[in-house]
Amino acid sequence: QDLSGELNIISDMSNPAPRAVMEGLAADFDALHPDLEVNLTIVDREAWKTQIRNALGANPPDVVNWYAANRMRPYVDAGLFADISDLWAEPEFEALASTKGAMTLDDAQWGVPYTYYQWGVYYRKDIFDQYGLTEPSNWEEELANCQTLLDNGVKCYTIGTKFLWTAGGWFDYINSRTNGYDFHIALARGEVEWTDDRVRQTFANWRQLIDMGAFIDDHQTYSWQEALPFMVNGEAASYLMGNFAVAAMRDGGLTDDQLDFYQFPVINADVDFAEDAPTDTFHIASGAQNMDAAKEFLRFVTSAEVQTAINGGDALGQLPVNANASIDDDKFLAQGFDMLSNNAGGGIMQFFDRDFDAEMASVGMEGLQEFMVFPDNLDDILARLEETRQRIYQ
Amino acid sequence: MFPTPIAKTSRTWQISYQILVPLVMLIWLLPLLAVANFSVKPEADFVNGNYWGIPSSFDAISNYGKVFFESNMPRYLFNSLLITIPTVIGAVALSCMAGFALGVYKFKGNLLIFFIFIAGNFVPFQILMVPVRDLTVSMNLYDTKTGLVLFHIAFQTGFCTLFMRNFIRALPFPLIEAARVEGIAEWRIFLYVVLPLMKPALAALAVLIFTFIWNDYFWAVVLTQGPDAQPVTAGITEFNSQFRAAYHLMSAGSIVAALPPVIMFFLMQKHFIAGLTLGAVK
Amino acid sequence: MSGVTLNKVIKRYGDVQVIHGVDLDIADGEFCVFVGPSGCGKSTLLRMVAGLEETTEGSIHIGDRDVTRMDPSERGVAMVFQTYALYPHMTVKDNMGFGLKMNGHPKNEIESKVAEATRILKLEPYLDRKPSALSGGQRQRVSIGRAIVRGPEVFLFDEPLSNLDAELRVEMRVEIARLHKEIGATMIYVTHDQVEAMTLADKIVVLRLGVIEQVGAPMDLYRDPDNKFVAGFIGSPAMNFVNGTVKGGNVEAPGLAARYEGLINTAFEGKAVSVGARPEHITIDPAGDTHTVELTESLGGVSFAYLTSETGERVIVEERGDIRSEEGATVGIHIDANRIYLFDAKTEDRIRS
Amino acid sequence: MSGVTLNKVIKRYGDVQVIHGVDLDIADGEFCVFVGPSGCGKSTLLRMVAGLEETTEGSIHIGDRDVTRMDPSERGVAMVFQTYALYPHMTVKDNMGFGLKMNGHPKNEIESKVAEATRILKLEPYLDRKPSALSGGQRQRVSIGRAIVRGPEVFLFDEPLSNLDAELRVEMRVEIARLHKEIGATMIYVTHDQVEAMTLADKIVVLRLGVIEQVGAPMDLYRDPDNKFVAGFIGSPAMNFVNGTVKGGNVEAPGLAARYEGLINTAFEGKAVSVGARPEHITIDPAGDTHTVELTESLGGVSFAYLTSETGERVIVEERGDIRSEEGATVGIHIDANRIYLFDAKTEDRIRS
Amino acid sequence: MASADTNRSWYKRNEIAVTPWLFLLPAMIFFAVYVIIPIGQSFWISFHEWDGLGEKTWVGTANYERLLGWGDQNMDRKFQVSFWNNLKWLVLYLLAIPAGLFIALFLNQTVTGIRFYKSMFFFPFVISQVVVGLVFSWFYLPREGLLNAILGVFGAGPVNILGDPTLATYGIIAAGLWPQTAYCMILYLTGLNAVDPEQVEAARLDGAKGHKMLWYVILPQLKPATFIAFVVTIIGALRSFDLISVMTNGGPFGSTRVLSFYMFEESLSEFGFRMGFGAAIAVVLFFIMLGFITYFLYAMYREEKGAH
Ligand SMILES: Nc1ncnc2c1ncn2[C@@H]1O[C@H](COP(=O)(O)OP(=O)(O)OP(=O)(O)O)[C@@H](O)[C@H]1O
Ligand SMILES: Nc1ncnc2c1ncn2[C@@H]1O[C@H](COP(=O)(O)OP(=O)(O)OP(=O)(O)O)[C@@H](O)[C@H]1O
Ligand SMILES: [Mg+2]
Ligand SMILES: [Mg+2]
Repeated sequence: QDLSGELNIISDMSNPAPRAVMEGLAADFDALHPDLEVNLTIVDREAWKTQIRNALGANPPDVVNWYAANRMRPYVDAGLFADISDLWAEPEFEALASTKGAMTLDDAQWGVPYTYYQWGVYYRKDIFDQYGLTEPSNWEEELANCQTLLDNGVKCYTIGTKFLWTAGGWFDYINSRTNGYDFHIALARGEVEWTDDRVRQTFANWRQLIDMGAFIDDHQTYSWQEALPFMVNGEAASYLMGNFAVAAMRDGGLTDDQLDFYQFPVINADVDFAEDAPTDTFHIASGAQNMDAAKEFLRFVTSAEVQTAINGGDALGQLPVNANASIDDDKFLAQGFDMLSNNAGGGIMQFFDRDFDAEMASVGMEGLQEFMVFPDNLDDILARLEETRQRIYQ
Repeated sequence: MFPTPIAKTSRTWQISYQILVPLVMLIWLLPLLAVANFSVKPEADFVNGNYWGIPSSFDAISNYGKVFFESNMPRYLFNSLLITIPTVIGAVALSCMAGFALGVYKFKGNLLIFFIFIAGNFVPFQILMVPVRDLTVSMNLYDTKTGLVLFHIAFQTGFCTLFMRNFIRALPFPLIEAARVEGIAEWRIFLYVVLPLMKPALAALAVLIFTFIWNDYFWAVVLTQGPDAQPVTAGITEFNSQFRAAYHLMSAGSIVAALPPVIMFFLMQKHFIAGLTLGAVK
Repeated sequence: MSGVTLNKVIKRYGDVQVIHGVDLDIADGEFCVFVGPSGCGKSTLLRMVAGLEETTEGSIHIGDRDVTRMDPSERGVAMVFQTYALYPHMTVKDNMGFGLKMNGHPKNEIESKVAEATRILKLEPYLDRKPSALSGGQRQRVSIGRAIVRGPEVFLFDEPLSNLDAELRVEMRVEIARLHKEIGATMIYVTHDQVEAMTLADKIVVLRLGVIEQVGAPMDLYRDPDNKFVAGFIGSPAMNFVNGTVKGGNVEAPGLAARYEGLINTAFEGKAVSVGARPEHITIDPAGDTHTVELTESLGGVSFAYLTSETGERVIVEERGDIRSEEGATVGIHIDANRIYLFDAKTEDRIRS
Repeated sequence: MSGVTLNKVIKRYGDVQVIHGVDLDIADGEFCVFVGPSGCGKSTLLRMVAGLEETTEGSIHIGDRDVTRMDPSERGVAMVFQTYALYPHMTVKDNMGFGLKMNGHPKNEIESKVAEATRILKLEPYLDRKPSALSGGQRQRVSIGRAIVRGPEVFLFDEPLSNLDAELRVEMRVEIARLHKEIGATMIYVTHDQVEAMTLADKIVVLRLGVIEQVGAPMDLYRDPDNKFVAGFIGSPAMNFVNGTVKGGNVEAPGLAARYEGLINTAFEGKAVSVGARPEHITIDPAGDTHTVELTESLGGVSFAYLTSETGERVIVEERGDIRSEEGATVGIHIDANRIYLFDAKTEDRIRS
Repeated sequence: MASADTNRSWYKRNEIAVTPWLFLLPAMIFFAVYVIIPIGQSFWISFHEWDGLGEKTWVGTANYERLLGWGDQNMDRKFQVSFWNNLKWLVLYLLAIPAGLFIALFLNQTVTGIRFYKSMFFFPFVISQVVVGLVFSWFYLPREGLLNAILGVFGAGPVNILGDPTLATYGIIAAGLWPQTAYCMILYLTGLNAVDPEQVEAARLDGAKGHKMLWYVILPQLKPATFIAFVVTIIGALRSFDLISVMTNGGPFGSTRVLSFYMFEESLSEFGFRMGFGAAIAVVLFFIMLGFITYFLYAMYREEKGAH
């Protein structure tokens, strides 16, 4: 196929490793199509979250990065993302079937995933070994481990909640472990009251950790990066995080011998594991100037070879979405892939701020942060969230 | 002069004053000194908790080198310049003319228009945010330096006009009358009589606006995105979104970002202060 | 052909009328001085002639052109301001040539005109200086030079000397007199300085509250004022006024301890009058006993004695020569009857017999 | 007991010495005026008495207290400033009472003192106004009132009237004279106005370049100046000076077209002298032909003729009465020999024969 | 010449009337387009529900009802927090005025190098609020921050200022006071320069010393400087955005929000884009500011009238 003209891409892969990947992708695609000029703009990841609207509004680019699930909705509703169901109908896309659901709204597909990554508890194996701890498999063990650590002056978890979303991860896990995936999603859809006893149970479980002093102090002042040194320095033993944190931890000087990963343990044995595995995506703007090239680019990034290449440990270090792609032999990726494939029977969550409505998410995460600092405020927080829920979901 | 001139006080107080002033200054500038200190520390110092002590090694070159050669900082700086300078020129030019009109002529509505300019200058600018953003987007100027410049010119015009008008008011009016009696056209009066006399005001205002615009953060966030158009104030946090809070680089970046207005201040101190006190409002 | 004529000229600022129908004829080449107390409208009137203030009603002619609605620049006038109004960023030369330059006159014409004005005002050494490097007197001279260069038919001066110190003021006053002699143009000059008015004017216009009180040559106003206001305004120290009554055709002035016969006609019989006498026309009689010397002020060659009469009225007497009265002494005074001025106590008009 | 004595007083600003060892005695209750050209150190000297400037060397006594190193507020002096220096945010009453309030005087005492000062200065109607609502003269009166209220032993005035217009100046001058009589306190008064100095002073101190040129009663300075500077400085218009030489015991003054005999002793034979004559002592002889009338300025009762002699020297003559000389006329002049002042041309000292 | 006189162009005849409008035009156009009209638009938007993308939906005063809690609703909690924080800003920010005065008095001397010191003291004002925010957030760091290091010396602390919802706002205000104090200091220094030395001397003769002199004589003369300092400080306080955004991003759990930040959050932040509601907040903020604008304009008006 002869592509010509320009292809304008705006990407939010602004951290060094992803940035290199994205630049590589653009360059490769450019090389593949001599007549096509690929223009890549990389935008700060946080900034992009607010800027995408403007970018899509006037003089839109052809291809942009975004997120799956509910986070797509405003742009789909406003008609700013192009419907690419035709692309998904192509046979090659069979290999992406597992993520099709996350890309589907109103019975059509609006983008393609290029990577996803598991969440889980990353921990200092050396510290665990030092105190004779093993990966916990249930809540009691988790609590016991934690108590041991605390007794030895090590915090169980590091976390930085300044930008709120990290607390969302904790809620996703404790809630889904306590009440199950379906309940969690129902809550996300606004179908359950926040003042429901089941929700209270989730917070009660969470509170056990808080009351123990499991989390580092002053986490509300740190960004997630700023919370990393606690783990690196051994002041805290583990971090509930997405797999992208591994690179940062390695960067901070932790070796693979010191670092390991376990799945968030069972709380309620009656419910199946559900996992956070956010999917990052590419979309075509409905106002794209070069639709052909844009679609070709989407095919390109989802192809097995490219998926293999960009998700490798030396690149993104995450999981490919194409079933035919191979997974880097990085131990975290392997474990994660295994976990998501075999041990996530409950379902895959996209993450708190993608599953919940935007306003609900922002009010919610603020409440979660407050809860983590002042657990006694729970009633007030829940009342507030419930009030918001009622307003948003009418 | 108040308080009593130091020369007229007791010897001991004179000496303690001489010691006290630099001391107080150091305390006053402590936060800045800390940043300067940060900016020459190696990253390891932060990992090791040596935040405020003496740098374990002097890494200024590598830190600033990273800022200048391995980040978008130069682009941001350049953007800042390209935003600030046209804004200064535009705002000063517009307000000179408006100030001349309001300061020299008596006509119906003079005071009203003047007050609208002042009031506009005082509105909480957040109220403009959404419409201005839409306007900019619809003019296809979103995320361009031009869009930012146009807005800044317009918004600063309120303040600048207040400033210029009051300055022109303070010029001796007989100068203009003398020129009128001599049969000089009004625009020539502006160009050849009033403008040359406004030089100090122009300088003061230019310096002042330069700093204001250079330091603007809010509008940079609202009207631009990314290193294509964003000025350095918005770009500075870029260091933060990497894997860890890079205090040393952010400090170096902050210092680099703060430098132009600081240099401006030191070179043009007199004008700067005149501007502040004359115009009296930010 | 470039006298100035004001015809029922009126000026209003909003509702406030500040000039109340002024009629005035200034002959070609005449030096006319406006005097009057502060706020009486001198400047306003002058600026109306210049065109800097609009004329509300009435008309102004310069020569035989009606200039009432003309722009300042078209009237052929030049104005010298109290504060000089020199362009501070231009040299003396440029200041003087600026008007011509802006109106597109050729360079050599400008040069020659500036040179001429420079010569008249002896400004050669300063041509390349900025105004800030000049003394007050020099500045005022430049501003006059700027007026000269344009070769106007009428020169207007608004208190040009009041920003100068006493010494310079005297000097510049002489200068302006000389200039008028040399150029011969019509000049209108506003001042509130007695001395300037008396020494410079061909014709003095005394204004009060926007109305002309009297117009005339300086010595005519001094010798023959039309009313009490002018009499009191012209002359320094001011004329003494005491109350008098007309009795039996004579004027009795207890404040002067005197009775004047035959000065007034019988129509005034019984009426109250104001009796005026200038300090320089009164002599002290040390032998008398009608007044007390309250205070004497000696300025060297002249001294002033402040006397109080038995009526409590104060009379100032100028004394010359070496004999001066003592404070506290009781004295008498003497005034020639023909040096006496009478005014109607109500209307304040002069009573000429 | 509250005279002021200055003893070898010296003032230096850094390296610049501006007062060069002044000795001065001001008696209790005396009205002493400092005059001199601008920059001669009048204000500095006054401010040293006030304590606003430190005295570099020498000592200052008020009464018999050595106040050289005392605080201004402890010296028992009050000062009236040229710009009034009223506190703009206080009413007239508060302005006057401020000093007492600061020194913790009880309220009713303040009230009564303010009332007294108000009465003396006739300020009743203005007590509750702010200074900005007062005219210049009223402001100055308040500032004098502020001084009175504090009941000082010595009043200091620094050109208190120079910001007022001519008319007010005269009025306030009389006021101050009256005040001095009424209160009887010692007063030191700085001015550069001839008339004020002559009329107010018991004693005039003429300063030049930080040195006292002469001290004396006004008429003594006028009649008997010690040197050319004082002679030229006191008297208005100033004394005329022409060059003269001593030949054969006579003084020849070509500028006056005259020769004076027996005025000078032989020691000066052949030397150059300055011959001085006051305008009021010269009479014009219309029949003469030694001088040309260049200009006459008539002020009503008096006029001044500007004559030039054949030597080119200018002589000003005061004319009174009704006969005045005409511009352009050729005239002669006459001066009584005993009205002639002689000065050494070099040292400028008076030559008394 | 004569013909030129009669054929004077329309412009020439009306020069004085027309010129000011020609000179005003560019500034007026810019100002209208970017300032005046947008204010009106914001009012308009505040009566709608709008996500910034699609159509606006007219909702009448619903946004205000929700915000201010008219009718049966409770007042919006975030609004309450923001409003009280704004008040705190307004009141505490005014501390910059006495602080600035104090420093100005301290520095109002003539010793060698004082010009240098004065400019160093002024320094913080020139620096971007973003940098100031960063610097202070490091200063406040809960463990490594210099503040806690200093407190540690005195055996106090540690405190986590920015993490404590009761303290965070004060911490940010303190950061804001730093440059603002510098600003007030400059205003006062120039004000002190203009103090009439004769009045000071008169007061010295009157026996006023030290704080009495300051209170009765100097301060009243500094009134213009104080007025200006007041105006700029109020405006600065109501515009506080940069610092909050950089230092806490509104947190912890929204306790440092002020109206301007809240409105930005609602309108343009990641989870925002409720333009109508945001506009309503802006309008409320505008009305608060209007009080001060009116005050300032009234003061200016009086001055104008007084001057002519
Ligand atoms: N723009 C104006 N609006 C209203 N009244 C004015 C205006 N200009 C001047 N006046 C009034 O007009 C009157 C005359 O003013 P004008 O300046 O002519 O007085 P003047 O005789 O020149 O006084 P001075 O000797 O103080 O200069 C005054 O009462 C003044 O208050
Ligand atoms: N602070 C100062 N530093 C240096 N020189 C000064 C200072 N104050 C005054 N002088 C100098 O001292 C001399 C006397 O000044 P002073 O003010 O006493 O003069 P003056 O006689 O009052 O003059 P004027 O009539 O102009 O008021 C002047 O030459 C002046 O330049
Ligand atoms: Mg006038
Ligand atoms: Mg002086």
